[in-house]
Amino acid sequence: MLSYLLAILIIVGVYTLLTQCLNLHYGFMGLINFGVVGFFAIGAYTSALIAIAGYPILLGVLGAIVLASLSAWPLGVLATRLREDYLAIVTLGFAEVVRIVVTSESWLTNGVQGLPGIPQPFSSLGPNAQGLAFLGIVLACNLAVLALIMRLAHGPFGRLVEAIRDDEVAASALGKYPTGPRIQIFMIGAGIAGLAGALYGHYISYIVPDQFVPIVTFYVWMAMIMGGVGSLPGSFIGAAILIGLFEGTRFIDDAFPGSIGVEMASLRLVFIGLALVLFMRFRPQGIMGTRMQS
Amino acid sequence: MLTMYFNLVVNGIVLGLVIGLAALALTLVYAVARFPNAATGDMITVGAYAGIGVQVLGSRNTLLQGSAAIAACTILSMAYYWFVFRYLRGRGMVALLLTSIGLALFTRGILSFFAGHEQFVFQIPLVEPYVIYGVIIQASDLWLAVVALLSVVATFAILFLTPIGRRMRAVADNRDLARASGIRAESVMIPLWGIVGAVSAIAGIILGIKTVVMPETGWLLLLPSFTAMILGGLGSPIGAVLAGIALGVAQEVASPFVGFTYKIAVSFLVLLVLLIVRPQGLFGSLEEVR
Amino acid sequence: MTYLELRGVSAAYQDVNIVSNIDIDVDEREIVAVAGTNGAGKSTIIKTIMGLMPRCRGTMTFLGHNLFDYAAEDRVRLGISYVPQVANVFSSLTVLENLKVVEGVRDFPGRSTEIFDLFPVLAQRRRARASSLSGGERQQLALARALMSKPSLIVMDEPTAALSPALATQVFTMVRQLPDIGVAVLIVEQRARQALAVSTRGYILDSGNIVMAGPAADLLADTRMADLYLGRE
Amino acid sequence: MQKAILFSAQDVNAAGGAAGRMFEVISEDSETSPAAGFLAAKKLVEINEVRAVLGTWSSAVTLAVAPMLDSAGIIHMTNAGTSALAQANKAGLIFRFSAPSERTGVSLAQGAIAQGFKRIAIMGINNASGREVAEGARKALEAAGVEVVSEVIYQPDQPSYRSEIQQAVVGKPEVLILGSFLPDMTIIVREAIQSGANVKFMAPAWAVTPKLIEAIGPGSEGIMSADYVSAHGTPAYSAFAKRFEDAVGSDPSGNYYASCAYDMVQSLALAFEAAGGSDDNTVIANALREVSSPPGQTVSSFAEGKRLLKEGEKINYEGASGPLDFDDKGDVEALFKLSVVSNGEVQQVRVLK
Repeated sequence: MLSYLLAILIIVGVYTLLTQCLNLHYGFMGLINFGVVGFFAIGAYTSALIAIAGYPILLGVLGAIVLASLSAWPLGVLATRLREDYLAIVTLGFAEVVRIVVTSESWLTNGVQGLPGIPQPFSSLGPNAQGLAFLGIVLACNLAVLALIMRLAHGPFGRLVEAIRDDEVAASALGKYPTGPRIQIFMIGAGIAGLAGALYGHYISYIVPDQFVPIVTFYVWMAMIMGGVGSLPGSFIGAAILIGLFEGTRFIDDAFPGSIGVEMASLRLVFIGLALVLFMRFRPQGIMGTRMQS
Repeated sequence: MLTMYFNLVVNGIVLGLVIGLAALALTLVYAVARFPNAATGDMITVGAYAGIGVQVLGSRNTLLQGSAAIAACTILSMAYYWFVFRYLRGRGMVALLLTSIGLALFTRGILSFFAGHEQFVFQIPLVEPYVIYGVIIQASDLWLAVVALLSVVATFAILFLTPIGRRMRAVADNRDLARASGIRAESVMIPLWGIVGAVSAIAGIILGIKTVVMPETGWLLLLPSFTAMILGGLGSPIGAVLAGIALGVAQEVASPFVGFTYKIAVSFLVLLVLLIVRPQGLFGSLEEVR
Repeated sequence: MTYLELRGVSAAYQDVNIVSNIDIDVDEREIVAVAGTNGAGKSTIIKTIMGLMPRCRGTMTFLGHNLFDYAAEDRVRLGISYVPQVANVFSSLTVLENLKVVEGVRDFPGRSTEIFDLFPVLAQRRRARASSLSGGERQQLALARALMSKPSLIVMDEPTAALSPALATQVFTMVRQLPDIGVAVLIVEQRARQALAVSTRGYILDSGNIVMAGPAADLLADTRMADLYLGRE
Repeated sequence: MQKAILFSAQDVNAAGGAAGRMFEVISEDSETSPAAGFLAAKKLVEINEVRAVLGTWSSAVTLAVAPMLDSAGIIHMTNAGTSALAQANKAGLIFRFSAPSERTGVSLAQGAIAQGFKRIAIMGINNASGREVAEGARKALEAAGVEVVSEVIYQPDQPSYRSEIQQAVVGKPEVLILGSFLPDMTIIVREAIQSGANVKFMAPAWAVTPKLIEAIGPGSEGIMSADYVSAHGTPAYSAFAKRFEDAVGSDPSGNYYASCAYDMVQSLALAFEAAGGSDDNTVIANALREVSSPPGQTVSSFAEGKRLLKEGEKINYEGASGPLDFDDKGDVEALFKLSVVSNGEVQQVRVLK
């Protein structure tokens, strides 16, 4: 029981990180990133490969953050020049290319077979203690990211963004946000997603390209919308509701045994789709948010 | 050797026509509502399943199947607009896009709940191809090309030769001016979404006949169609179709050089280069002239 | 007889009032000018009348109808036509299509032929895309489209904004003729002096408020006004 | 598959349960997604406190849940074909009820050679199973000194495979070995026929099903398939098939995994019975090896085996899906048969050695 709860909380934590990444990109900067899962994949693979090669897990995690950030650089440059909806599709395509690369370059990534046996931290502790320790790490990462975003938001650049957002005249006069910091923010966000990927890989201990399909990105968007765009506590609440929806539907079947079975997957899709539509229609600001940027 | 490339070009055109039809449906919505409608893919799937439904009921008449698909998708598409998108006008691109993703998942969930995850196949006779100087042309692909062309022509006829089409283009061009000129946007939007549904239905039937019908059928077509839409210039119907074909050909002709797993990435690469070099798309667009 | 009557009208973007407490009248076959500098709120008044502003208050009647009861697309049917400042034509449509597209609005089939008689330049270019027209031609086309529905009132948003002085004079000549065919005009203009010269009455707008109103000739003669708002010749 | 498991469990319970205990089946959906599968299995283990997890078939899902089940000491019965499974089987609790994909590829190659084909091309879908089938076939052909005319790995979910087919048949092969699943195989065979490719097709049995034959029509005549010798035609299978059809309402031959799923529950129940209802899963696993392998009297249902066990006999379970003699790695000894589609039905031609 405990171990299952821990597993859910850890996955929620990973999704919270992803949602924070998106909140930084979209909620804070208005960058439409539809390639969250690409950075997630880069992080997961980088860290896993470094750790499997025998280096410390910590080094892998650092590598994941760095590589995910670096991979975001060209996209960040592009983002400063492209219309918002173009960026959406470019990032979507980027994530697909990442998936195709990890699928194809099997000398490095073991391709479609996936990477089994990714080292797990605290594996000597036994399932419950290990889960607890891992949850602690995930929590710490989330808090660190939270602190980082708060600092960015209240730093000089954050005030600039805030000022521009509130002043239409200034916005039209300046045209867009300054380029340099915009690219930096994009890279920092990508690093956060990379971190999430690393944690995810080390927890599940097996990664395969199938885990990094575009729908994951949309789930993260859903979590952000439900939690509230631009709201940091919302990131957690959104992720929790999302995973709650996934996992909660498992128990429907227990309550009415044999009634739905495999059709549950279809129903889950219906629930999620409906939730997204209803949120957008009736509560676009999410549960925690106060405003919706358009 | 040259024959091989000619064959690849033919393959690319066939593939591109399917992508182009989906891109046409996408771009029509984009022209008037200014967002990429992610529900298009699953609308295409609905079309395919509607055709299968007719087959299950006992008719193998493709015309009948197609009519059922068009009827189903037209109604569904208009319902999407009436019950959902109508209320979201002016909310911005992201809100509309996410809503359309929600509708896409919802539609697919409903479909797979009732039809299951197993494949369905249109029962059509398999016939030998025409071979012209080594270039292989399948009879079914000729039909596909004719139907695709007809639907494009029909769409154009509606847009350019009828009063309602004129009003649609006027609303797409400048919604405020259209309203202030007395054009009721609503009376334009509903038929437009109907047309979008019909085009999706035709794409669905064609895709279904060419491949197998499964709940994910249309969704998987979405990314290349998005690319084609941008490539063709957002909101440009002719551009979308031509860009679809261009993408298909580029992808297939590139495959001997990059391999079959990377060929999908080719369309993304084309897109990237184009966006940097020519952000208004290959064929210009409404954006350009506004 | 009063065609258009605005009483205490305010309009806002989000929570910021752009114009407040405006009174404006336009009578039958009258040309009324609203003059003011950039950002005074001129276009906002026009958009409010046409139903394109999301938030407005006050009372606004046209031929006795409360305009707030009518959606933007229905105000045309009451007999108001609109000539916007920029994006005043459907640029991806041809000249002919620009006219035909509004043919069904008040149902005057064949009206485009009459219009082409009034605008020979457009008749020559009827198959051309509107985007290929010059600024002056576009302005003509916009006016032509506005006349398609045989309106009683045309509201014009800075029709000469992007035009050379010579073309501007041409436009004002056209405007001056409109009352002769039974159309009243409400025109907002930065070229206040020229606009007032063709008008019967005028309003001076500053920072969203009407600061002066009266017969056009009086406003033109008022030297204080001339210094502050009309610019020196 | 789920239906077959439920059906099988009803059988066990109707026979009075195993070692006096009834089987309860709780199903979870892996969505064939590794992450979802992981959480689903975790929930089964932690919340429902199951003793065994049955019926994973996607390689990705199986590999994602295997380490977790392994460390929790849960018996894991699967149909996944991936070769990486052997590494994950540390505690000897994993049992694979079908052959590894690579072995399927080998047998396809053997079948092609046995049928006298000289020019052979290979196509495989770019996923774990497809690649392993293709690889197995290529290795076997090379070992036998037969030239592989061309080998194409293709992406899943494409609307058309014309260029891929074109590439595969460019060297005029007589037969095309397809490491495919049903949907892509359907598209490929249809497109190949329609583009006039004069070639025969050969694929794993999981892709050559009545659905495929229905989809291709008369053109499906002569398509060959290879798979693990199931007990097709044996009394064990016929009895199962008839009862399954009566109870569930569909013919199990359409679903390759139905008979495997049935056997999973039956053999597990026998092991449970033989181990006297032990609470130790390692004991059960060892018992499972014992009751499913010779020596012993051959049985093909739990009820039959239970009676013999009560009498103190040794038994050897031969199920509806095959003889099921597990080795140390949890794999069954691979014995393959070649079948061919004729008169719209898949018919066995020969057993491959």
